[in-house]
Formats: sequence, C-alpha cells, structure tokens
Amino acid sequence: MPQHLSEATTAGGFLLVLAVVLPVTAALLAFVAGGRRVEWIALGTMPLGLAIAVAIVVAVPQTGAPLVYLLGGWAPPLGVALRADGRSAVMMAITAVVIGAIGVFARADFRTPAGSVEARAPFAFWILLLAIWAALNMVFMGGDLFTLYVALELLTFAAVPLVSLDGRGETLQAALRYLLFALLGSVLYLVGTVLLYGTYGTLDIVLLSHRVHAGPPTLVAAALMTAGLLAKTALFPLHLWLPPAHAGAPAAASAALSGLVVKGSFFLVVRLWFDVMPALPGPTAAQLLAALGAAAIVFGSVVALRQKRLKLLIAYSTLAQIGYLFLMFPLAVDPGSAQFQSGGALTGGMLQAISHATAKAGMFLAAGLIYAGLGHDRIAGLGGIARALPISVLAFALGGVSLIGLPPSGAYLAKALLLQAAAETQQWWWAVVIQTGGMFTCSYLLLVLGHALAPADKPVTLRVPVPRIGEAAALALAMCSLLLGLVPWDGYLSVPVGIPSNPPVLKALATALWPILGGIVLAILLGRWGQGLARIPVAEAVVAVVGSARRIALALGRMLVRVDGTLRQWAAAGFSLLVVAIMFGAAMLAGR
Amino acid sequence: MVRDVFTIVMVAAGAFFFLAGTVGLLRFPDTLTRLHALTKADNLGLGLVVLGLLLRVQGPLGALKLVAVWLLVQLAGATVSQLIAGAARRGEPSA
Amino acid sequence: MTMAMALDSGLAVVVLAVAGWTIAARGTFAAVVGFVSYGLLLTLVWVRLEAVDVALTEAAIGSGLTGALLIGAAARLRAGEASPVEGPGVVLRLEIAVLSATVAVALAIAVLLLPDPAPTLAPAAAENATATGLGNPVTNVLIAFRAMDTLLEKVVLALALVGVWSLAPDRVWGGYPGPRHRSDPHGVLAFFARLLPPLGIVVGIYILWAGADHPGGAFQGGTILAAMWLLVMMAGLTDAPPVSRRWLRLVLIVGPVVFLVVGLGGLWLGDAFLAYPAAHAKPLILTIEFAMTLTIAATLGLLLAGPPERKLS
Amino acid sequence: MGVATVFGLCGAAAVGLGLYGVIVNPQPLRKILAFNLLGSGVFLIFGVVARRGAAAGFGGDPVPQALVITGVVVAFSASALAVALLLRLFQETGRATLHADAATSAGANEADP
Repeated sequence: MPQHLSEATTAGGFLLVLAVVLPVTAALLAFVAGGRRVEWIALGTMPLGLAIAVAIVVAVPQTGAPLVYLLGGWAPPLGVALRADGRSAVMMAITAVVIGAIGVFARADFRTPAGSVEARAPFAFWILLLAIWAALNMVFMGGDLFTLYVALELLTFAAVPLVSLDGRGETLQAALRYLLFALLGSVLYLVGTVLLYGTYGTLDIVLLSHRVHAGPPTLVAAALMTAGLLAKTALFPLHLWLPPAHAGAPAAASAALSGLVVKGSFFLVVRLWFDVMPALPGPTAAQLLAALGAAAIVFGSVVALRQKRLKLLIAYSTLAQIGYLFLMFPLAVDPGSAQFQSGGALTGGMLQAISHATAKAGMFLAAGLIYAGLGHDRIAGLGGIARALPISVLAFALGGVSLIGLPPSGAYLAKALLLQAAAETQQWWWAVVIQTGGMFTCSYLLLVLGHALAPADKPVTLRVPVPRIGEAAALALAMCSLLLGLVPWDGYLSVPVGIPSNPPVLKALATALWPILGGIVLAILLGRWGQGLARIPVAEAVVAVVGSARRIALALGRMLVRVDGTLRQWAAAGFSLLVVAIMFGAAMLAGR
Repeated sequence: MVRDVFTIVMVAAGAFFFLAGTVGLLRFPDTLTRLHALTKADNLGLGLVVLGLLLRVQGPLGALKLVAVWLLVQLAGATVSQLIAGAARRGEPSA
Repeated sequence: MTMAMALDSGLAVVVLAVAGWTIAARGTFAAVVGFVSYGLLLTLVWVRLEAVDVALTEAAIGSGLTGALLIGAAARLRAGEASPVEGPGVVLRLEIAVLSATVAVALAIAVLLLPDPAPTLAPAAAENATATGLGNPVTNVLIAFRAMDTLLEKVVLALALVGVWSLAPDRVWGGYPGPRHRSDPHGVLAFFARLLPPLGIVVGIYILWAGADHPGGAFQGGTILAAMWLLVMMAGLTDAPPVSRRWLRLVLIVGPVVFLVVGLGGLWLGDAFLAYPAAHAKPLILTIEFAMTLTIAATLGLLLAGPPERKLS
Repeated sequence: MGVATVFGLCGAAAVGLGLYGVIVNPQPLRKILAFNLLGSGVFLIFGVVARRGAAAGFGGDPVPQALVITGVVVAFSASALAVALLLRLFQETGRATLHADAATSAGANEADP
C-alpha cells in the first residue's frame, strides 16, 4: 500500500461502506421478513452487490491508489479506515460473482416449500450466505487488525451453521470440529493483535507498516497470528476440520465454503506478511510456509485419489489447492533485501486463489447436481453419468481443466507467473512442486472423468430432474475460471512484462502436455479404479506393465491415508498447531 | 481514629466468619451441613464487612448502595441455598 | 514488596490455581463451577487493572452468562457422561503440555518486553471526547471512534442466534426455544423470580444510562436485563416466545438497524458513515444505546434458551 | 514489577493452561470451557496493555478496554453456538464426542480390489 501518513477519505470511498452495509442490511431485513421473502431479499441484493463491486473495480485504477474511507471521519490510529487496493477490488468482484452463481443455483435447493410459511433451512441458508458476503467484503478491505478479527469471526459464524444445515449427526460433528478449531485459530490471531497494539499503539495496517520492527513481541505476534490464520485456512497439517465439513455440507454451501470462506483467512495471511510486516518474516519462514503448502499438495492429492465419494474427493482436492496458494511466499521474497514484494509471485498466488474460488465453486455445484441426480456420489458408480448429465460433467471437467493450468485459464497465468518468479529467484525446487501440483490436479480430474465417461451397465435414470439453471450456474463458474487468464490484470495486480496471457497455441500445448502426461501416470498409479480401469483397454495394458510400480504406489498411498487419519485426530491437530506456531516463531527469529 | 478502629474490627470479624465458613465448606461431611456453614458465614460475614465500611462512605447514597449489596446477597443466598438443599434432599447429584 | 504488590500476586496465584482446577477437574460439573468462580476472581483483577467497564462485562457475561450456559449444557449432557471418551495418551499429553508452556513463556517474554513508556491512545481519546459529549472514554471508543467494530459485533450476535436456531429439527421450526421450565409456583424460585426482576430492570436501565459518563453501558445493562428475563423463564413464570413471532424478530434487530440508520444518516448529511452531527451527538448515541440494550437483552436471553424444541401449537 | 507485570504473566499462564485444556480434554464441553479460559487470558493481556497506557487522567488506555468488551461478546456468541451444536449432536447421536466417525474417512483405508 502507498505511503499515506495523514490520509483522508478518497472520492468513491463511500462505495466501500456500501459494500458492507448492503449485505448486512439485507441479512437483517431478511431476518425480520422471514418466509419466502428471505430468498427474494437475498436474490435482490445480489445484482446490487455485484454493481457495487464493479463500481469499486472501476474506481480503483482511476485513482491509482487505494480507495480509502475513514469511518465516522476518525482517522487511524484512533479511528478505523476501510481501504480497497487492487487486490481487495479483485477479490470483492470475484466474491460477488461466485455468490451470485451460488444464489442462482441454490434457488432449487433452498426454496420455502409450498404450503409452509417459513422453513428452517432456506431461512438460515440465505441469511448466512449474505453474512458470508458481508464478512468477506469486510475482510478484503478492513484496515484495522481488530476490525478484521471481528470480520473473521463473523465469517466463521456464518460458515459453520451452513455445514450442518441437514441436521445429521455426522455433519453436526463436522460443524462442531470446524467451529472449535476455527475458534482456536482466532484466539491465536487475537493474541497477536494485542501484542502489536502494546508495541506500536495502533492496529491500523498502514500505520503499522511504517512502525514495525523486529522486536520479540512483534515476532511472537507474527508467529501466533500466522499459525491462527493457517488453522482457519486449513493448511496441512491443520486441516482436520475441512474434509468432513466441505464434503458434508449441501452443495451450495460447500461451494461457498470451499470457494470463498477459506480465502478470507488466506487473504489475511497475505495482508499480514506483505502489507503489515513485509520485512519481518524473512526467507526461512517463507520456505517453511511453502513447505507446508507442498506437503498439503502431496497429502491432499494422494488422499483425494483414494476417496470413494466424489464430494470427499473434491474436499481433499481443496486441501491440495490451498497448499498451492502458499507456494508463492518464498518466490515473493526479494533476494537482496529479504523483503516480501508485491510482484509477479504475489500476483500468481492471488490469481490462483481467484481461479480456485470460481473453479472449485463450480465443481462443487456440479457434484451437487450429480449427487441429486444419482442419489449418491460414489465415484465407482458414476458410469454413464456423462450421458445423463452432460452439462454438469462438462462444468466439472472445465473447472478441473482450468485448475490444472491450461491456457487461457487464470491458473495458467498464475502458474506462468510463479514459474517465472522461481526462475528469477533461482529456487528450482518450487518450480518442481508447482509442476507436480498441476500433475496431481490432472490425476484426480482424470480419475473422476474416467469413471463418468465410462459406459454404464444399464442406462442411468435420474432420481430427480436436475434444474437447468443450476447446471448453467455451475458451468458459468467453470467458464469464468477458464477465461480468467484473458482479463487485463494490470491495474489491480502487478503483472511483470513478458508473461503473455494468450500464448501461441503450440507452445501452450507443449506446456500443457507435461501435467497431463504426469497426471495420467499418477492417476493410474494411485487412483482407486476398481472395475473402472479394466474397462479402458489401453489402461489395462499399462497396468500390466507398471503393475509392480502401482503396488508400491498404492502402499505409499495407503500409508499417506493412514497418516492423514492420524493427523486429523483432534489432539494431533492441536499438537500440530502449537508446533507450527513455535516453528514460525523460530524461523522468524532465525531470519532476523 | 475511633472510626478506623471500628472499621478494622468489623471487617476483621467479617473476614473471620468467611474463613470459618470456607473451612466448614471444605471439611463438613455432606451438602446440608456445608450449606449451613456457607450461608451463616456469608450472611454474617458480609453484614459485618458492610457495617464496617458504612462509616467510611461519603453521603447517604453510598451507604444505601452498600446496604443494598448486602440485602441482595442475602436474598440470592437464601434462594440458592433453598434450591440446593431441595435438590440435595431429592437426591440429585451436586457439584 | 509493597502491600498492593503482595495482594496482586496473591490474587494472580489464586486465579491461576482455580484456572488449573477447571482444566484438571474430573467432573464436568465441578469444572464449570470452577470456571464461574474463576470469572468472579477475574472481575477483581479487572478492577485492579482500573478497567471497571471490563470488570462489569466480565462479571455479567464472561462469568455469569457463560457460566449459566455451560452449567445448563453440563446438566443436559450428564446422561452422556457415563461413557467417558478416551483422551490422548500420556506421551502426547506431555508433549502438548510442553508446547503449551513454550507458547505461554514466549507470550510472557513478549509481554515483559513491551516498550516502556507504553504507546497509548488515551490522550487522543481524551482530546476528541468533546465530539460526543459523553464522559465515559470506553463508551466513546465503542460508539464513536471504533463504531464499526461495535456494529459488526451486533451482527455477530444476531448471526450466532441464526446459527443456533438453524440447529432446530425441521418439524419444530417457528416454535418455542429450549425446554419448558416448570417449577412450583409457590416455591422459593418463583418467589425470587417475582421479587428480583423489578429491581434488576431498574439496575439494568441505570447501568445503561450511567454508561454515558461512568462505567457501564448498553452491554452490561442489556446483560442484566437478559438475566432477569432468564430468571423469570427458568422459574416457569413465563415461556420463551416462539421464534417466528414478528415482534420478537424486530426486537432482535432494532439495535443494529438503528445504528445503521444513524450511520447512514451521517453519510447522507455529508459528514461520514457513523459520524454524529456535533449538535445532536448525545441524543443520537443514547437512542442507539437504548435500542441496542433491548436487542442485546433479547439476543442473549435467546442464545441461552437454545434452538426451537417445541412446536407452535 | 507492577500490577501490569503481575497480571501480564498471569494472562500468559492462563493462555498456556487454556491451550492445553482445549487440545487435551476429550469432552467437547470441557474444550469450550478451556476455550473461554484461553480467551480470558488473552483479554487479560489486553487489560495489561491498557493499564500500561494509562495517561491523560485515565486509569488505562480506553481503546484496548473497548476491544476487550467487543471480544468478550464475540467469545460468548462463539460459546453459545458451540454449546448449541454440542447439545444437538448429543440429541441426534446420543454421544457428545469429536472423535472422527468412521463415515468421514470410510473406505479410504481399504485395499484396492
């Protein structure tokens, strides 16, 4: 953020107020109105909110500096400011789009049934969705670390009940685990804020960025806040709550949780490391963070490949994708000054987050339709579904393709940026991890598509007709992710020259070939195929060739699954949380 | 001077009753006797403390507040001990 | 070592001992009782730290309402306590103890190394106090300088209630929250519940009113009102209202809505969102606080009552 | 050592105790209780920071004091939501535990056919 010491509300700053006030007001009104009006109010809010987000997106590059609004006219440190820079604007826009698509999709699932005045699930769902939106907007533009804490809690309280909307014991337990672990994370974040206030007398991000120096209280604060936020983001090994929560929630809720909610705390890690204290964490902590990310990619992907149920597979793939988001940190450290720089690597990370938000939301929606149509989501039983629900499967496939990083997707641009940064900073090992991540993504996409495209034993009859509008919403999100690479990001995120967003076809195919080939190998080696593999003649031949390799890979896979099960025990996860906090403290101390 | 001595004596006496009540709470064998120790100590102990402090407050409003504190504690204590005793007699487990 | 120092140290030791007991106690019920006394001791600590506003909040919410919430839960979960759940093994426990202690020590070092003289916003808060016309600096921070936090926190409360309600079984949606409390209409609890509320309501409103210039405010006052309501409900003198009642829902959001309306008025009139025109600051703030007290009392009461459990007849 | 130091250390110790309790105690209700203990330790550090910032005739910096009041309310909302979830879980399943059900990782451990 630019250097403003005595700042004032900028032109267009009131848009930031509206971005929070609109969903909050809508949620409160919906609460009173009740019944069918809840849905109408929520749906009516969505175009308005999108318009506000678009207005912010238009306004930010015009001023060339963040939009600022001083709440109550009080300037920090006494008052609280809202600020929207390019990153905030982009995140708010994508949030508005994803929320809108989820809203369109959810009309079928969360409609007040005819004959009843008000039903529980729709009432809660629409209000919670609006609250998630308000909280995320606040997270993206809050200028004060404590205000951000309240926003983060708002986000958690909106997200947790979504998990258990169906009221089954299994999802209630998932929701409780989620809530308790998230609370543990936010308390650690809160400890950090008090230490920072005690040291610098302010919690304002811009003021702090001028005052921060590496004293012990600041280091302790940074380590605890980072660990707390990682717990809320479910970065490996702090992911105990994510798979059951994201897989157990209703499809529309899963899309919001997986696409949007985890990005809130991720965004705050970025704020903390890049804006509040860019000089502090240092290269060692950055390597550590990315190492956790790499572990998340391996664990998440391998365990995803071993899942029987589609929604659990997607949930574990979210785990892997979250890991991917953290690979940018060591690449963003300037080798000379050891400072975090808002350059190409950060842009790559943010683009990955945006691509994942849209693609994963679309994939969860598609999976929800498949679930609804079949009455189950067993991967082994997906045969013939591509014929019965072509649009849903297409949406799923396009979402997956865009995550692999094929042009012109946003993830393609992200990957190019990250690889370039890795080359520039001479950290080849992260380039390897980035490529491996793409291969893994490809492998579980292939696993699902392999089953979905396989012919069924008998024609699939859908249990319920799948709403066209829902399929359209899922497809729109996937397309959105696929086309994100074509957007001119220059005004919002810094894109270094030399990265073509629209590369020559041949070169693009060449770069795309590696992850696909690697993905095929991984999918064959590690995937849970059952009878499915036998149906594909070529694969059978391959299996015969690599039989022993597959046996070793499967043993490895089973081991990872077991380790994952252990790590997801409550006490083990708490243990990991403390270890992560202490290790970050030590790494930052060492990097001083 | 006389006021100081009065306050010291009264508050000390109150503290003694609290101490005795606490010892009773810890040492007595069952719920009812423990309750007995506690309520006696609370009522009398707090009464003495309030009495000791009465002479040191400024104005009648402050004194009134002190007395109100004592009365409210009496009321709450009486109610709660009744309820606990009732629960104990019905044989419900207590903390 | 001075006398005050010795007292403070003694208080700290007792506080930690009780804290340790609540963690180590075998029975859940005993642990909860320990927690309530811990909260009361903490109130003393807050007074020692010259934070009377916080002391009131801690006594009312941190110890009182949270204690009531946990005791109620412990009573309802008692049936499940018979089958104890297995905790982590001894080695893991020890490791976690060491790690927790490490974090605590790091935190203690950080606290000891906080800069001296400490940075403070107290002068800035004092300087700008004229803008609101209120004498209580904490209220000034809550309602003016950091009004956004307070507004968001109200939304958090409302949302927590939506979350709690969303847990109701579908067939009782719109019905009465929590179990129906019954007790002897001539019993001592019913007597208490008739005697105390008139006094409690006066005290609650007094604390709200005094909060403008002295310790107190909407939260502390609202909590006392909530406690009175809960007392009357627990004594079986009245039932909690069904969650589908329109008037109830209005009460539950009137606080944040008035806050938002006044805030947007500030935006409209040209100053800023959540800015109060100097001439009308105090009456506007009191209006907000009054509305918030109502909402807080109702929300806290219903949060304790739980999700709907009984059908609307 | 002043009052701030004593209670600062007290707060840090309460954080340690709370962390241990949240992680180790198997019953969810005890976890919620320990979470409140943990939170109170953090709030105590806020109070210490406020006390250290006493100036301008105030006994403490009003800003951290106000933050604590907001924090206490948020923590209470959290406890209320957690308790409601726990009671509902108990109602639904007859058990009140966070132990991962077989259902969440079902089949993942089985060998490939």
